[in-house]
Amino acid sequence: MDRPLRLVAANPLDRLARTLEALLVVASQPLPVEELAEAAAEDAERVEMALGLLAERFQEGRSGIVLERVAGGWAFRASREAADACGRLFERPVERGLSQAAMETLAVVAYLGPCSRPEIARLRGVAADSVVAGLVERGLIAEAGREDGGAVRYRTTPLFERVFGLESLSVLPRLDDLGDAEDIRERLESLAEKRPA
Amino acid sequence: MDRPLRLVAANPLDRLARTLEALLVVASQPLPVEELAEAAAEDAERVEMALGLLAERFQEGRSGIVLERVAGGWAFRASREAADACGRLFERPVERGLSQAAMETLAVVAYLGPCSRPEIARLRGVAADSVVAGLVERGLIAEAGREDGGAVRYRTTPLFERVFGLESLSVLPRLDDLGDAEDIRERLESLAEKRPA
Amino acid sequence: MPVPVRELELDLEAFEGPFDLLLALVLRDELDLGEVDVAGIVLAFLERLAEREELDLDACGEFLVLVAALLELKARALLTGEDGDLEDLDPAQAAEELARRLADYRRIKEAAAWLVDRLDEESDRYFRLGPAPLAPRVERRLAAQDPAELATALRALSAEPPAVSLAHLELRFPPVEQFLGRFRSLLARRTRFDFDTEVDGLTRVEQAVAFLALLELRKAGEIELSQASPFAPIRVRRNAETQTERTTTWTARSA
Repeated sequence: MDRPLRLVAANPLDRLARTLEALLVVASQPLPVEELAEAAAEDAERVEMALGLLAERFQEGRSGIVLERVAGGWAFRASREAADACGRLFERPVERGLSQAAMETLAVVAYLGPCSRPEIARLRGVAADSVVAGLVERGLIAEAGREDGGAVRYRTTPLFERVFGLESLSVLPRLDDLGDAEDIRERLESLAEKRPA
Repeated sequence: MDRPLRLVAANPLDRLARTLEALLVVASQPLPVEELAEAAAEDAERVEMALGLLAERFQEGRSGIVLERVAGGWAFRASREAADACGRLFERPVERGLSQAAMETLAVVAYLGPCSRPEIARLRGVAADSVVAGLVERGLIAEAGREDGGAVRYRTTPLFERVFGLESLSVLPRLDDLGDAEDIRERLESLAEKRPA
Repeated sequence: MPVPVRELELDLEAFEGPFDLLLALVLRDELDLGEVDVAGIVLAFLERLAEREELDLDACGEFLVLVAALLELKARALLTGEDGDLEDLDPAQAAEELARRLADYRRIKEAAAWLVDRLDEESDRYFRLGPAPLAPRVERRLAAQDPAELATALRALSAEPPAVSLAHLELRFPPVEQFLGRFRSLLARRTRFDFDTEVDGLTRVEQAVAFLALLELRKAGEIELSQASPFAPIRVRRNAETQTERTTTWTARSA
């Protein structure tokens, strides 16, 4: 009784895969597995399996449509191979001309979580107003309530994760791994110790 | 000399088809053949051929992504087979609350009367563009003429009153201790200047 | 033989000794940064460079990083009002605090640099920003809301915020950016210019900062520098492959 069922099982999964394709092609942002499962009226496990099938079909080199895991969900995008063609037809208003100040501000907000303009200004050592307004305008950060002092706080948006191709904020490299700030400090401190008293 | 060239032609057409897939999955409106041809740096005739290939691949019953020729050109859509799932995806769950930015903006407009975006920004001490756009899109506020300077003013809508269970704006909870609308407005303006941006 | 930057001998009003020791003392808060003439350090370095037959660009790079660190420290040391009680800390704690702030800022810079690289790698990933062309329209429905929330929001908005010091907003880095911009626009018009002529008439500090800008441009590959002989004018030439649209400027990376 078990075997024939298994044999036909391939078919429903294929049907589910088609449903997921349909959902993903009309969605305007990455869809988490749970949302896909709910829309497809299926359980998450089977959705994961079907996504596995699709990820294989829609991959770089094989298809112009690529399925990627990004911003906490799944989304279609254009293959990198077609970037030139896309560049001729579409603008990239979100990330064009992001200044160093904008990048530092994004880094502060992405790493420290919701924070206000005064906090950003303190960390960067310069006023952050116009930079923050620019990032809000581009949709890379958004308001996230107010802090006690009354200042509006900001967080990064799913669009930020999407533009930077991040599965989630948790894949950002740990700050400690990035630089050698500690290293420089230690070097200087050890030098100071060597100094004759 | 002609024949061998034709024999290898299948490959480039496949590549062109992939490029078109990529363009179509990124587009937010139907793309005419000429635009596709220009972006792909190919001639229209070959683009038509490649679209023919794609139309066969992306058709009802075979794929969840369906390529369709509509008035403005070519576009991907979800298969009819997946209509129920798409319906569920787009039927947003009822949202329970509003963001703080939205609530503050609504409060300003409801209590202080029609306001322009610059005014709202000044009173809240933070740029108002995206919040106002969001509230307009959701039908909670609407345009209500222009102020002297030419900026569009916004007022709350009947939907706003329905959502907040108000028969009219006159039954808003009273804020007598804060004075009348004019007092509140002055107070907010002077505070916004003092508040850390 | 390279100029050993860290052993650069300084003879300033507030300090006499090698550059590295100066940094160490500053970190240990045994030397008041407010007293240190950073421009003097830059000038000492310039003189040291001038003694050499040719421009030692590696030394310039290292010097730039160290002096940038020092400028950051100095800038941050002026922030005491913001976090209040640095004066209440003992010297070791104060040094610790300054070092921590510098480290924080460096980490942010590193994180920003990582984001820049990432964006570069991902620039060939195109995706749709808006709704799909033939997608159904989304209807967002909102549950019934309590009108009291509106009153609460407006009341909160009209509450006096606690006093917050704005001291930090006063802080500005030295106008390296300003010279970067000035030199760039100069090079947009001319392929080469004479540094000494360009900074003639400026104060010593301005000249020092202008020189930092020059090093930064050189580091970014935008210009080439040459000097016929020690003390001869520094000639600046636009690099042939200069990218015209550089958005990342004045990034003090670690040596």
